[in-house]
Amino acid sequence: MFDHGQPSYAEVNKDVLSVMLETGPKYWMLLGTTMSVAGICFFMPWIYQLFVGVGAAGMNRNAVWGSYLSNFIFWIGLSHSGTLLSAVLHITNSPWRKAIYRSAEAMTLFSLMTAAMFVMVHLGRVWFVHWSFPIPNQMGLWPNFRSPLMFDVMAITTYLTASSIFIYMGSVPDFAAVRDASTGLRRRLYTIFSFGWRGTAREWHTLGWAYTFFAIFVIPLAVSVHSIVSWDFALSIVPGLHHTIFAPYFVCGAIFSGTAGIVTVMYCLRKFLNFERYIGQVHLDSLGKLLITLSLIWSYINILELFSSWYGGTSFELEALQFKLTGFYAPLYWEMILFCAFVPLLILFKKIRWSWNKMLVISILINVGMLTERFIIVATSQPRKFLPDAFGFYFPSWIELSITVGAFAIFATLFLIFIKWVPAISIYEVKETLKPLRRDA
Amino acid sequence: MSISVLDALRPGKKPALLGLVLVFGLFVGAWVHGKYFSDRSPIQPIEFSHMIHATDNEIPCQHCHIYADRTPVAGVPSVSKCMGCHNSVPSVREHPEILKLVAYWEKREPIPWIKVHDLPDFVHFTHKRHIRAGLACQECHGPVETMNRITRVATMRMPWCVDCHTERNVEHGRDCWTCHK
Amino acid sequence: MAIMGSFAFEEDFLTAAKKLKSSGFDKISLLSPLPLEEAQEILELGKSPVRHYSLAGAIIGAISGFAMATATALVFILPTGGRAIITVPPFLIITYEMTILFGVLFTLLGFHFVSGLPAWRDRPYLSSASSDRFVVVVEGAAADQVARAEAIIRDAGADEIQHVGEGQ
Amino acid sequence: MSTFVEKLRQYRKPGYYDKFDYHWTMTIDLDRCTGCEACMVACQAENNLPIVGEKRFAENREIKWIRIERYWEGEYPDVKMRFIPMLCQHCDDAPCETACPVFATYHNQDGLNTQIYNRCIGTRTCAVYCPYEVRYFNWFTYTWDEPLEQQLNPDVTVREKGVMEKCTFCIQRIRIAKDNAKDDDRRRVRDGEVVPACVQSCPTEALVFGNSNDPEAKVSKMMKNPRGYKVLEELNTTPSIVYLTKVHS
Amino acid sequence: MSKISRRDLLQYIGAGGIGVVGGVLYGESVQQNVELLIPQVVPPEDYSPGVATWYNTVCNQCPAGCGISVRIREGKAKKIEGNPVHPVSQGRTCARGQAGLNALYNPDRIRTPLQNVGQRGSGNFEEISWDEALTTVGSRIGRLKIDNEASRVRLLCGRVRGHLDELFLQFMNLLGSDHYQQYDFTYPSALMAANKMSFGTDVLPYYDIRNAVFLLSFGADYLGTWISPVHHSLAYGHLRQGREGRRGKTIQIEPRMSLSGAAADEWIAARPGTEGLLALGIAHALVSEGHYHGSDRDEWSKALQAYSPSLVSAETDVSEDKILQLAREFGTSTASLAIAGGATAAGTNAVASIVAVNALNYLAGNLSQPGGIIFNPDPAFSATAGSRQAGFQGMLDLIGAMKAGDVDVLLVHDTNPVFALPDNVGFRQAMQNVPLIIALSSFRDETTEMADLILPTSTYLESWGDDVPDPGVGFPVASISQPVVATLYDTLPVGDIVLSLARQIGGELPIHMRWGTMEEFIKERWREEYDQRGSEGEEQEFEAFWQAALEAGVWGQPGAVAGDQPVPLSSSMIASIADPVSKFAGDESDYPFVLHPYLTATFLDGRGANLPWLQEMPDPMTSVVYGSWVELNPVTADELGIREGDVLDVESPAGSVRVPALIFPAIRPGVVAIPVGQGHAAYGRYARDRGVNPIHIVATLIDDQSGDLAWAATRVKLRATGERLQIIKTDGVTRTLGRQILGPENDHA
Repeated sequence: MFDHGQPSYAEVNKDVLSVMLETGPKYWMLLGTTMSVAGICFFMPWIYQLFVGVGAAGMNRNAVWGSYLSNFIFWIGLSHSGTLLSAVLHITNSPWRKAIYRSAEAMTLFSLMTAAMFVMVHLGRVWFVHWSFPIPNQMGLWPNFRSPLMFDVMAITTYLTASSIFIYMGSVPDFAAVRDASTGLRRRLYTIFSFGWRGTAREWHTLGWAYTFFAIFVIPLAVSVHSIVSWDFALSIVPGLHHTIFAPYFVCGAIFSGTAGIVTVMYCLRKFLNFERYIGQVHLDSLGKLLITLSLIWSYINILELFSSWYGGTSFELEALQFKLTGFYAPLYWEMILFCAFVPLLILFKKIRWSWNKMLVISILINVGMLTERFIIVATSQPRKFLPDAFGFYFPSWIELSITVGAFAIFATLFLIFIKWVPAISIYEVKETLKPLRRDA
Repeated sequence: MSISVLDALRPGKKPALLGLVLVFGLFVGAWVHGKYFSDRSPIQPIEFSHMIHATDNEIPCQHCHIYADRTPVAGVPSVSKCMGCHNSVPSVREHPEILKLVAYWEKREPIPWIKVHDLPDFVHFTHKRHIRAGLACQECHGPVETMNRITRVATMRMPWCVDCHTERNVEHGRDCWTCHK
Repeated sequence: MAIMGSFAFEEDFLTAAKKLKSSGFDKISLLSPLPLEEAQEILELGKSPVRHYSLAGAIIGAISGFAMATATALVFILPTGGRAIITVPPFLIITYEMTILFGVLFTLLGFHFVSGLPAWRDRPYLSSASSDRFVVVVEGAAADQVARAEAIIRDAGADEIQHVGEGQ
Repeated sequence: MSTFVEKLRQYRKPGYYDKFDYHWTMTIDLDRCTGCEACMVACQAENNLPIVGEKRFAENREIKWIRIERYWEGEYPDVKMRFIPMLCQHCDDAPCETACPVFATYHNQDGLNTQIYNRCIGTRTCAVYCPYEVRYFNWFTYTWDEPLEQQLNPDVTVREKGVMEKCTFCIQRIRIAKDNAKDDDRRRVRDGEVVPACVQSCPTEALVFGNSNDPEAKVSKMMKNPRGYKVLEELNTTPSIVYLTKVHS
Repeated sequence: MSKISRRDLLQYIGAGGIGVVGGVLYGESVQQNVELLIPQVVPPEDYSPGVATWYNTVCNQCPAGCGISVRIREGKAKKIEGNPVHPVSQGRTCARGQAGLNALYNPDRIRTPLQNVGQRGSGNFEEISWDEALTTVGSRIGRLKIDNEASRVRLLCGRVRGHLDELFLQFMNLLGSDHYQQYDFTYPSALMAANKMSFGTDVLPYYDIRNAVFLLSFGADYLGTWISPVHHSLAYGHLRQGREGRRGKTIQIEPRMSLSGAAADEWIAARPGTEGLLALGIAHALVSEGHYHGSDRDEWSKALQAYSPSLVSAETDVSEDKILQLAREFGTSTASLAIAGGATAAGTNAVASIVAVNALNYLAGNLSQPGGIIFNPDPAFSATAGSRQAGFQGMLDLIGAMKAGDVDVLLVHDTNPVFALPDNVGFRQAMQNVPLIIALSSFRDETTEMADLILPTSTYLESWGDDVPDPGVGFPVASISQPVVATLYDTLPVGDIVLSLARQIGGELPIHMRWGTMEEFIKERWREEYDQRGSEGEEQEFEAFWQAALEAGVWGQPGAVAGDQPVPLSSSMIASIADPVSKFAGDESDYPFVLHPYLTATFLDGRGANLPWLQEMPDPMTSVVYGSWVELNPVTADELGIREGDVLDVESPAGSVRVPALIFPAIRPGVVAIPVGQGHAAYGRYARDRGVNPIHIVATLIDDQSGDLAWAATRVKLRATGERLQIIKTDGVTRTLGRQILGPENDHA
């Protein structure tokens, strides 16, 4: 399990906490960069858009949905491995989860937040967004719970709440560890964060049970969230979107991109926070295998989608299909097929599966592919619906592109902040994986 | 060293309390403003008193607001209308407010009354319907005849409209397109 | 009067715990840097009552979910898409989400109630307990029993023993 | 099983709107329509549609509540041009309505597909769900070159940026007609008493508007015409607009 | 914890205070700004706020003379609709008519009198007062009058009818100048000339499309631009679906499909310039196939023998069978009508062609028949307005005179020859020799820009006037136009300008033209008309009549039988038959394409280009907005390797324009079409520097019989410039892709 020999309990604390307690100038520079990128690429264009109107983006009469939504789906998707994976593995308690789940869940949380940002950016009058929440109001007006968007509102808020609780409860004992390793203000803060945790058998016991139940709740939730996101599209009658397969397609795609995302994050943790000791081959190996499985399922669903819409043979479906495969965005489509269906097959080779660098490249390619997939879904179907005379075309404006880039900066910023506030690896669960040291050892 | 949450929280107590006081203050301030400084009862260019006209002289509303039962807008009386009466009321001719009126009339200028009952552009409201439905002016405008300076008594906001429509169960009174345009 | 004994080794800690338990000390808490099945067995903690909270939450969530969707649809009746005012299929989705939301929230509640956290008052504790030390705390021991407890702990191989006045 | 199917069915209520006084309906006779586009300008004048300018047209962001769609048939020399006016179909089972999270669009008792501008938060879902693509989004806040704004119809509000808008069957005219009907104690407005701007202007009288709940109305008679059909009927949106096909002789 | 120290207390109070202030400020910030409630000083009697009132008047967007009613709210014009009682529009309007509001509220209207400073045509004007302006003009013209040089004063108008025309005429006569002319590009000179020859009438007849069963249109876009589109559209609707179970059929013969072509059951692209020949071919067939039974059958067959279908077919590129079929349907239909216009009436053979078409009508025996040609009585007044149409020849003469320096003062009103004449006739250059040019205009179009002095006219929605629709509707009709809104700016109705000029000039003018305003003048004239028409009565009666007329906006005598029907002499008709084949400028080898400039329903001859609503109205056939294009047949385009948006040099012997190509399925190969209307060099922000004007490159061929410009008789060549330009159109894909959008195929006749 450990590539570089087993550490002692104290060492575990030291290794993990050092990341939090010792901050070099490199970190500040990095944080500064990501923050300024987020500001310049995301928030400034957005503010501009707030003033002039959504027209700042490339959307038009026939293509009223654009890259903002595809980004939204992408980030929701990315959020999908963390909590889900962590929950599944917790219930099936597979040991290799323990080192990686904390940062995986953090990923969930932050990509969810980024996704939520995109909803805001997408809205025409974001200053009235509260109307879409079931808040009692004088007018006696409530949101329309028949609307797929309301499913979204409910699902995403629930998901955000659940996964933040999940990650928080998981780290309470580690907060205690931070508390004990620090002094002054930080100690006081972490005393509060850790609820005065002592680690008594009773506390462990209760936490264990609660945690398991969180896991049990989170799994169906995660599945429902992305199904619902898919329904935003599938419940419209737009040719090319109105497919029953969409929900599983999105869910699988989500986990797929999420898992790839985890690989990327693992790589970074390992490289920059020197967690080589805790994140090892075994994780890479398992994640790799998972990726292959998912990519195969993903390809299968893709084929199904093509086949069914071709077999339907209506002018609507066929035209949509034709445009997708041969139209302006065809190169993007085939790029997606390449990155998400074929590249992952390389993981079959142990040589590749066991090499961090190669896996990093592949994982990034997969996510590029998935981002494209989401873009294609938005850009190819919805501008070309039923009336040919009203066919249109969509190409994102520079504002959209810059906001897309900025989103990654936001994610990075959040993550950088996270590693300074929460132990990036679950200390106590790593300890669980260690052989307890004995007097005779 | 203590691991008590309470100990940890204690130093934060005062700032928190200060914060609470501040927030409370905000609400008080907003309320005070709404009560005393809002535009419910602005100073008008001429100190016109509905009290004198409607109560003391028992002039019915629609004698001046002639359009109320005929058109969507009640209409504010024209300057000529005011003069029409005041020419023949010598008693108050020298009253400073009346002199203002005369001044406007001689300049052939309209009186820039300040709007007290104002509805946003996207609302369709017609006085005619409400008057023909048998509503008294006072039901929305309050006891105008007792006001020396006109004051808005109702919020004139959507909940206010909807409530009234609901309790009088106006036909399709809760259909958005009854009032929104 | 409480006694704290800290152990470097899990096994010693457990033996100490067993002995104390068997010799009638029932107010003992076993502090460990990681969850220990054995410790929990010693204290005979069975199934945690947290699960009842979860269930209750889920049920309440389900009911309130459907209720909310229905009620809000009825307070201001606005038909859409030729569908009925109370359209069950979409409302079921709302129900589903609310079930989970409340389930999670109640579980959280349950955790706090059952574990007694957050702990407002200070309690006997060794900061090394969160790193690599296993600590046994015997509380509420009568003055005459203290020595016995201390003996048991020392015999088990505690390398450090403290007496702490309670409730400070 | 069958009972379960029954249960699912009853959530859709065909003819739900027949129990009310009005079901505003339009018929469009494609055999009369010459594609002259008088209706488009009439609508622009009546409903304060913005003058968006060349740039916006190039970006395909024009706002025309009613537009004429063109379809070529055949090739030279036997080439034919077919026009079809396309406006909000005020579907009884409108896909757009269910899509809106805030009830900015819903179906009112007159069988109208409403759009409440200042409730709209601009998710634009309705536009995606609408198969007729007759919903138009305000990408910007548009202004009028002075003194063109003096022409703006006071009965219709001017929409701000970020809201969806679409044909309302000239609700302001319907409102006035109902108002007059009330004044002389008529339960319903007379047939032909209210016509939307497009119908009013149509030089070939291709457009007919009326209350299809009134069997005597001209529109009800037109709907019975054997040439009648509904665009994209197969989508089961049950539009309120009946087209009469062009006759090929 | 127990007691609070003074310091703490102060802090708490401070926090609370800040909160309160903040709250108040917040309330201040969210409260909506104060609106004022402005009463009227003295309310007008018919004023009731929030309620619309309708006023009837006459549309001036094209010469059809539709009656319109304008919706007024709080003194502002909100909407234009057709006047329901007006026999021409019958409650309907076209897009142009609706856009009249854009003319009224146009941001680029001239708001005060303007004086040219600096070089002519530079567009530098400075504002001057009316007195100043009028005295300048008055004194100048007055001096000429005194020196008996008044004939050096010339007045050029657009299509002016009704008593305004009379006013102009009187003004010029009293001045002693007979140079009062009108120029309107859309004036159907050829049609008038041809009808004169065929029927001996000076008045346009009423083409009863409404009751026709078989309509054969030679190039006349009767639904878009020809003579009276709204009225024809109404008629068309009736022709199609107005009669139970009897659907009329229409055939359109033109090289490029127009709106009417799209509406037609059959669109026949005969070789350009041979439409008249085709008509004769059909006539020949009518006679030879025995569909014509008149006594003069033999004379006809003699006259037509040269035009046997076989020969004609070769010339016109229309199959012989088609010709025979057309003849059969035309001859056998109960009410068949043939009309000619558009390009057919714009070749060097225009009159001959129309005569041929008239012959068809004669042979079908539909003259003075329902569904045929119904002859109008002489209009109620201004019968001779048409005769003042200069036509192209007249304009050439005017240009000559200007070049020769015979013109001292040129008054231009409501016409734009600089735009609507070919470049190489040099109207613009000729204007440089005119010492004083005075424009009476509401907008600064190209011609107005050349003026030294601009007298701003009120729009037709702010002016008094009257009008006689031409053509009439078969019975005497006259419409009154009245101001529906108060004048927006410091402008005057053109009639009032003339009257005040008369006063300025003095002499006997003010004595004869004694009316203070146009209103007085109109009312007096109407009184005279009223008295003439027999009903001698005291004042009261007329006042009542006048009020009624004002409210209705129109007066007419539906009962009155159309005046004495001129029975066309077949001999004269036969005599007038001439070989109708158009000549083209430029020979085929270096100019392979025929240029087909066409009027659009949107801008007509360009007068609509300054109205934003029209600029934003997609062209009915191509959905293009803002700008010009040149239409090519797909085959031609492929041969030349031209794609949509390629910018082409369209070069004629007379000049060239640069315009992007548009692939248009319904245009004859070998023909390229450019819409007229865009390509303004001035005329306000919406029109300026947009697209091209094909009239400018039209070669100056003339149809001798009418003296009118043969604007469809120019050949061009195309050269790709390599540039590309996005053609802005609202259409996506214009094929149904097999989707059932246009309804199930069926044929309920």
